[in-house]
Amino acid sequence: MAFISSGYNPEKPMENRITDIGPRKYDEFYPPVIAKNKGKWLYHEYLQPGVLVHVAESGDELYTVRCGGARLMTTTHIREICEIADKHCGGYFRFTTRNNIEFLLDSKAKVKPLLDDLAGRKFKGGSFKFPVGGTGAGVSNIVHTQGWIHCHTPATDASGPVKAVMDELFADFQQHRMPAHVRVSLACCLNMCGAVHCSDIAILGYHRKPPMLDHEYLDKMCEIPLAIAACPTAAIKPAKVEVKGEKLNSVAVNNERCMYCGNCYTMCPSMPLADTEGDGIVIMAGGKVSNRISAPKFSKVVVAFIPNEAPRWPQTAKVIKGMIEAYAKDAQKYERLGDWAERIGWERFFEKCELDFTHHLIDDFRDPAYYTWRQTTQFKF
Amino acid sequence: MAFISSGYNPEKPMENRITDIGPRKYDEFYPPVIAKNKGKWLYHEYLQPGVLVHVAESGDELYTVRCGGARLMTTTHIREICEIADKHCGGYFRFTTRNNIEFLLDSKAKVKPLLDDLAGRKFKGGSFKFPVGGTGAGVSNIVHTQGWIHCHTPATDASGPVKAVMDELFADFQQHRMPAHVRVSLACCLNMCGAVHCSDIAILGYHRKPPMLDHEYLDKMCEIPLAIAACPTAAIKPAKVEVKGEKLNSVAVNNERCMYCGNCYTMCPSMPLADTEGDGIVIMAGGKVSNRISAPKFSKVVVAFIPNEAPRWPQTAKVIKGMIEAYAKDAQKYERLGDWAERIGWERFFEKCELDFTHHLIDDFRDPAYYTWRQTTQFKF
Amino acid sequence: MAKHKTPLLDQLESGPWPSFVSDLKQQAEKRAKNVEGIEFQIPVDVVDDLLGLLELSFKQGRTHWKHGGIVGVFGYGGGVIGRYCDQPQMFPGVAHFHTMRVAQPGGKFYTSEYLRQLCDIWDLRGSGITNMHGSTGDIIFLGTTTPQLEEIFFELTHNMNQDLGGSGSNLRTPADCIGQARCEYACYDTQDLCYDLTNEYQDELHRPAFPYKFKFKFDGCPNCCVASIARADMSFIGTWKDDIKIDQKAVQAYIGGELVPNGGAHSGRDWGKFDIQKEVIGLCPTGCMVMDGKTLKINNRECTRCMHCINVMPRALRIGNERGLSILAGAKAPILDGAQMGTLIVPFIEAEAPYTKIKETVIEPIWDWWMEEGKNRERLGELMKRQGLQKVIEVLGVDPDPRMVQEPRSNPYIFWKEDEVPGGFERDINEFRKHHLR
Amino acid sequence: MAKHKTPLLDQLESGPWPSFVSDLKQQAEKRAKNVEGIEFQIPVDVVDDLLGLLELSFKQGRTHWKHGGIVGVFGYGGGVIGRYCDQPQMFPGVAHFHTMRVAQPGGKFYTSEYLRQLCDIWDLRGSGITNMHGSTGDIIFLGTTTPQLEEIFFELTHNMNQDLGGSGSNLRTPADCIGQARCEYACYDTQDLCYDLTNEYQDELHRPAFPYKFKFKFDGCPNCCVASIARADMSFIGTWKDDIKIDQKAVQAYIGGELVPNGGAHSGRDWGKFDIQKEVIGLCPTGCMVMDGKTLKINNRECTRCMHCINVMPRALRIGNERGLSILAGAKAPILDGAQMGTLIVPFIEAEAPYTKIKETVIEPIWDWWMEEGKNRERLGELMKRQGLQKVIEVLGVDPDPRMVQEPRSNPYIFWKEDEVPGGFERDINEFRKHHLR
Ligand code: SRM
Ligand code: SRM
Ligand code: SRM
Ligand code: SRM
Ligand code: SF4
Ligand code: SF4
Ligand code: SF4
Ligand code: SF4
Ligand code: SF4
Ligand code: SF4
Ligand code: SF4
Ligand code: SF4
Repeated sequence: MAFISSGYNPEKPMENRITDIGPRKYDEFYPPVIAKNKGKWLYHEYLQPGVLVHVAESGDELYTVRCGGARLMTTTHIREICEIADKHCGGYFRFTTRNNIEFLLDSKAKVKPLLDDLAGRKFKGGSFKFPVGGTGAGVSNIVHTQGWIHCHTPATDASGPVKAVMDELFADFQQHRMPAHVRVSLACCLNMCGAVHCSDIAILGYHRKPPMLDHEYLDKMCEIPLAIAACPTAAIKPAKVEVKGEKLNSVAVNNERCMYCGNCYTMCPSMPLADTEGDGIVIMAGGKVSNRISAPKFSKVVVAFIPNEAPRWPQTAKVIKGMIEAYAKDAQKYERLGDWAERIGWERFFEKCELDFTHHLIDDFRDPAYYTWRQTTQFKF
Repeated sequence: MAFISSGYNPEKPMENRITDIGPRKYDEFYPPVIAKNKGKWLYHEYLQPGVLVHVAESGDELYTVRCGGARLMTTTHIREICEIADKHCGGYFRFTTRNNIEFLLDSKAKVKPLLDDLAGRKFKGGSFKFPVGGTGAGVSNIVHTQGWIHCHTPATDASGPVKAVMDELFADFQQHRMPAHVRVSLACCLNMCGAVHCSDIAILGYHRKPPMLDHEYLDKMCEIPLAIAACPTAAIKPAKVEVKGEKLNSVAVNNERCMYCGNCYTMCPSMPLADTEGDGIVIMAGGKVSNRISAPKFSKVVVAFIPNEAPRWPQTAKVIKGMIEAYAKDAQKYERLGDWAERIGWERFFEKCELDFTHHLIDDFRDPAYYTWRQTTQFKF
Repeated sequence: MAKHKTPLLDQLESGPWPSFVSDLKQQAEKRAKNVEGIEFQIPVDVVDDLLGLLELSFKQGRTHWKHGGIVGVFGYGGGVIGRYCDQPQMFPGVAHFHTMRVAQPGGKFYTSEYLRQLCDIWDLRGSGITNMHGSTGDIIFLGTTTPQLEEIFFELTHNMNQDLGGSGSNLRTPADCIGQARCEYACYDTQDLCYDLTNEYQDELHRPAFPYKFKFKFDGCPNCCVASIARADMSFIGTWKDDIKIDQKAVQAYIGGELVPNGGAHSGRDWGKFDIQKEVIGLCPTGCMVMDGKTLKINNRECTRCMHCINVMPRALRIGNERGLSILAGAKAPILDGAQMGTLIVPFIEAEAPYTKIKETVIEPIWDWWMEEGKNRERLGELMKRQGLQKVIEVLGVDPDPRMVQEPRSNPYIFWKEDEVPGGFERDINEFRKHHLR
Repeated sequence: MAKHKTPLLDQLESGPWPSFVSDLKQQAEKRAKNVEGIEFQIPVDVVDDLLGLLELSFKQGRTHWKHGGIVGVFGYGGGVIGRYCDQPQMFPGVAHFHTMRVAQPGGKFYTSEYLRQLCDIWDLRGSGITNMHGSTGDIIFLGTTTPQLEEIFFELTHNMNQDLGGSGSNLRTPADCIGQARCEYACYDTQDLCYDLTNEYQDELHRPAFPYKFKFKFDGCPNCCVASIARADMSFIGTWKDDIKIDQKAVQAYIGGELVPNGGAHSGRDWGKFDIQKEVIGLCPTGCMVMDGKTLKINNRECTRCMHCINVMPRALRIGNERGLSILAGAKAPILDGAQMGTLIVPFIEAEAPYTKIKETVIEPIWDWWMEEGKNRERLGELMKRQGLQKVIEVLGVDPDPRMVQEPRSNPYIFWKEDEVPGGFERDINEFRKHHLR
């Protein structure tokens, strides 16, 4: 493999350098029908799950075909998308904020051929490459983070559980039978790279063991004061330890105060947390982002822990499926999952979703915990 | 004046001593109709504001005539109540949890003579002794605390503002024209001796100046560590001071951190806060206690400060009257003041009550302050 | 002639509302005249001087009372609040002006006979000024001198079978709503439970053994007429488990207008014809009511017993039969950390005398915990905040119940105990490093 | 033949949802075959080794990535996340596996031409694996070696007129909803404002000068399709000031069933006939709508623009004409102190290019304050919590507005500035003692 230069000269990094040009301008990529009608759309409708039409003041119509997919995708896959776009819609497409692919068509006649084409495309293993859906009152794609594919702090994988859960929810990706949008998200650690904290259902990777201390290397590899300062619960103190007869500067962790956030590990690689049995998944529910009817709200912890059951995380998938079915059965039209839980009361939520209420679900983090306690005689037996 | 002994012998305090006998038993004081029908009441109705009838399963009826009054009362006044009770209802009466007097009658025929009798009784100064009212959807008596009559920490008087405000609200003490109960309370300092923090309208005495330091006496009169520990904001530190050439142990107060709670003064008399211009009244609104329809809730600060305008606190009375009128005009039937404010939005509350919204009304006390900020795009212009 | 000029206070004599100034003045006059020839045991001009002192406060906008000294009756740690004036030369009548808290009877029911006896004692030995009642609920004797304290206590206990109430780091005088004595909504006998616990815990009431004050309040139903949920360390609030009883004929009578809604509480204004849909069904917080033709139906399993429908139609709807109470804990005033509302710690418990289960499985375990763990001047609610609701559940020995929370936690900062996590917390870093090189 | 056995991952190939494993495998195969004869600049088996490494993680339930080292392109403080594997001997293809964040175009609109160019660069110089897109919004190039970073950057900038996105204590790559490009609800041009600010603040985006990361997100309306309110330090959310436009004929068409509610979003189930009362008027959070005969009336002054009615009847109701946006600040993920939602700091501001007012009266004053007062790794929301909303108001130089709070404070712990209180804080204790003896 020979090194191919881009033209960059490491000796003179500033030579010819172009910086601060930002992204490409949005309108370079607008299909003509959008360029023409931007800001002048009148209304939209769903032709079927996954297929939208937007009608402009001019009478122009824009057809959108939305396909699900793993956001982790290879150039092979991207090239296939490009090929489809070239074939059906002049090369124009986009991605949604939930990592779905949208093909943008300027006439209704182009919809069916595209749908047929998409339906036929499958991976070797058998899964669909471009399942159409993800619109309206259904379950859209799971937004997620890196997991074991790229990050150093995850307590679970991302792409794996997402695939497993989406297989379980697949029918509802292609249907409009939910009372409202159902938005599922995954973050592989407490850093929560996403709006996981405000999702109808959130899958969260969580450690359950305090960091190990690699005393022998700690002082060499880490800035001890930074590690200490990183801890939100002040669980870390400087400590002198003896390893192999040598006195070393290191730290001590008060396990009782640790809530396994991994903040110390982010600062100091000699404090790893990952553990086969310790790590796993927390399920949260009832959050939302839109301001529709009710204000946005945070998701609540509804299952304190499910072990990492690779490769298919069956308990995680089952719990989520169970919640969604209970919701679909019981909620009112337009009612988001969290609004439903609040209307029926969380005591009923646990009953209807057949979930256990454990002490872990009671807030005990700092003062505001108190606001989550029941301070009325209004409750249901 | 000769000392009259009760029989108590200070030399032998334990001789003959009776202790731990508790209050008199409730049923010693039940009128016969209550003793007979206790636990078997069927329903009640208002004959007119201030007059209730309760009907028992047995068919027996109990008539209650409720009168307002200052809870600060002399034996002269109490003896007059006793005299009325003897005359009209066999000597039976009670006090309500809001310090109203209730005469308990066992037949309807006795109501009118009692009402007539009460109407005629006035103090020399002209005020009613026994105004009938305080029931139903009206304004009941103001529960209050000691004020300048007895306490060492008040920032305002109690009986004075209460008299002034009740004069203003008097018509509604005798009417049922409110959308729901209106409960006004007063506490003369932050200790809030009462359920002032959960009242439809609360009048709260508030200091606005940090304590003065009586350095010369401080160490002699106070336990300095206790005073320091008493401060919720850690504004007090030990300090050495020089007074008249003498070095003394004392304290220093960080005025910026002080929120004038007077906790230090409670511990240490050499740290008085009271100040003619500093002290005054905070008005709070929208709290409730009952679990009816909505859960109980805290009152919110709606006017940050009104000076102590003795003897009639005209601004305080006016602000309260204004809120009550706005509420009466705009709220729905059964809607408590706080529920009204929440339904229309606090931005509208200030508008309708013609009150200024100042920076003082924004919560900045500790972390939970953040939960009071607006975290949705839902607001009204 | 009044001893002091009170031009400011005089302005509080006008206006319709009963004037405490007029009342104080009539008392001052009565003492001065002393028609009955009472041998007042404290200065005859105590009321005059109180008026004078108050006038000064009105003028200056500041109180003239100093901190209480430690005064009281022998063997009790509460019941008396010492009080001294900071201008004793100007107002010698109130130089000493202690209050005594006299434990009020349940429901604040009185006979004229009893109250006159109290007045007799108080006219002789005190100022004759009272609060009927203090905010906690006591009868407050307002203003006497130190030597009179034991005398009054002796007379109260010997002649009136009457004890003092609480103050200090004690159980405070419990208080109740009128409840079953007159109210059709009462789910248990508030007066009896209040009386029983008051007597059971006399020692705790009189002798400070707690970290701080502790209050019991008893509400017969969720209407909370004694405001227990907002101001008692332990609130006992009546409720029921089974179905609201419905008299369908009476429902129709409300609809038809023969019966007035809410007993006539809204009589002062024309709110229009009663509309059961809008006024009852539509306001039910759980939406668990419907009109099915002419029949009102309640899905009782979904009802949260908020009382609204019953309040509006007391002749048609009645509380259920399987009655008891909910216990909430930790309410308090704002100092130090902001006000707290009571938190539901026992959703339902029976309330039958002798109330053993309430005492032994709730009150006493909570007190033991608080006495063990509570810091000086830390209210129960503050301890709960500090140690968490989990701890309360542990103390009560019950299972965690979603009824105790309004919602589950939204932060996922879950603490695990070492024995809950397979393999525990201790691990061999070198073993780990075999799989994860540095 | 695959380089590593992946029996666990293989189980993720079945099932209907697109399998990333299958995709990775096809990529591994393609690289191995290399039909096009590309001179791969990083190991040809990078994808195989990623699969192998991932299989190991699946087996052990633990990640095998170490901390990122400090790698990047010259002069930029962000855009690259360094990553090294902790088993480089076993998986040399991913020993170095850095990601690059490529600034995505507004609305994530693409042409095949552009994206193929990106693929060409990435096949040559990286793993050919991407995230489309990262959670913040970037195009993520997943996995390359250090020497390739500058090469890729050079090609992007020179050949594609394309820059990197943000990481580190910088402005992060701003992101927007599709907005006016396709959406009838958009109240301003999200793509234009996003693009304008991204370019205006390139320096802030590439060179760390902030205490911590900072995110802009742009939602065209309160539906919040880019979730700005939950995850942007500054969220720009479209709104309007005047009246919702009503087409009464279309209202009737919805009522009559000629038009389907919510564009057909609920088509998968029989929800019964559309009931405007129940589905729209009854769900309006402010209760500001009524049917007056055949006319739908909205009391627009009371409307909080929640979008519900418009969402349900897009052909009958349209956003108002006096448009602009609300700015909320401080949203963030839970670490350290619990998640924060954005707080309304500017109820309404115009959104017309060149957006000077937004920049000069909101963004820049807030940044100045945060850069002055923010601690290391303190997000804007945390600073707001620490210094209070009052401080934000001061920084913005606006009047306090009840719209900025959900409710006024319930604790009365009001701090006063010395100059707000007549007479100030300093007083003479001896003067006081003349009136109040010790
Ligand atoms: C394409 C996309 C914007 C983009 O820039 O990519 C988009 C597009 C539309 N959204 Fe959205 N929303 C998109 C993400 C979101 C998100 C963000 C998210 O899910 O992370 C939200 C907030 C969700 C939340 O609250 O948790 C969101 C909340 C809404 C709502 C409010 C729904 C509610 O009941 O609360 C509407 C209104 C509606 O559905 O009638 C809405 C309506 C719409 C409409 C109908 C707007 C229009 O007239 O075109 C678009 C088609 C909806 C559909 O998917 O059925 N869009 N929408 C996003 C598609 C994501 C996907 O692939 O599934
Ligand atoms: C006499 C008293 C109990 C006592 O033991 O002394 C009492 C008695 C009754 N209350 Fe009460 N309440 C009494 C204080 C309270 C309080 C406490 C307070 O005000 O400090 C509350 C809580 C107030 C709050 O939420 O802030 C209270 C909230 C209620 C409610 C719920 C009202 C609501 O709309 O939230 C009802 C139901 C109703 O009014 O229909 C109620 C209903 C009643 C009924 C109708 C019960 C009955 O069937 O007898 C009684 C007559 C009501 C009336 O006054 O019109 N009572 N009631 C108290 C009279 C106080 C007074 O003199 O004004
Ligand atoms: C007399 C009374 C006010 C009244 O005018 O009615 C009263 C008076 C005092 N209260 Fe109180 N409290 C009284 C009921 C209350 C209540 C209401 C209640 O019990 O329902 C509360 C709020 C509920 C609560 O307990 O939280 C109350 C909360 C306080 C506090 C704040 C306690 C806290 O934890 O936040 C203090 C401060 C303290 O304990 O140092 C306090 C302290 C005081 C002191 C002892 C002042 C002090 O710091 O030394 C006052 C003595 C005044 C005096 O000279 O008589 N008082 N106090 C009430 C007792 C009368 C009675 O026994 O019936
Ligand atoms: C790549 C990405 C996840 C993904 O798979 O998409 C990501 C990955 C990382 N995030 Fe993130 N964050 C990513 C979007 C987010 C978001 C979502 C957003 O921007 O909308 C959040 C939540 C919103 C927020 O900013 O609060 C987010 C909140 C965090 C946090 C917590 C910050 C906080 O203030 O609470 C950290 C911790 C840190 O900064 O040390 C963090 C840290 C990290 C680090 C750098 C891990 C670390 O501690 O060093 C991750 C590098 C992983 C890797 O190897 O690639 N990441 N991170 C996302 C960026 C891609 C992109 O540019 O498009
Ligand atoms: S959520 Fe945590 S583990 Fe996952 S990508 Fe973000 S920082 Fe990494
Ligand atoms: S994991 Fe978090 S809580 Fe535990 S020691 Fe590390 S920084 Fe502290
Ligand atoms: S509220 Fe304050 S000033 Fe008033 S009686 Fe209670 S402790 Fe005294
Ligand atoms: S008044 Fe309160 S806040 Fe101020 S110094 Fe005293 S105890 Fe501290
Ligand atoms: S609390 Fe309930 S039971 Fe007690 S008086 Fe009030 S309404 Fe009656
Ligand atoms: S008590 Fe309240 S919750 Fe129960 S049915 Fe009546 S109104 Fe509804
Ligand atoms: S946020 Fe509003 S404007 Fe933007 S895409 Fe969603 S619905 Fe349309
Ligand atoms: S936008 Fe929301 S608040 Fe406004 S009228 Fe429509 S439903 Fe009501």
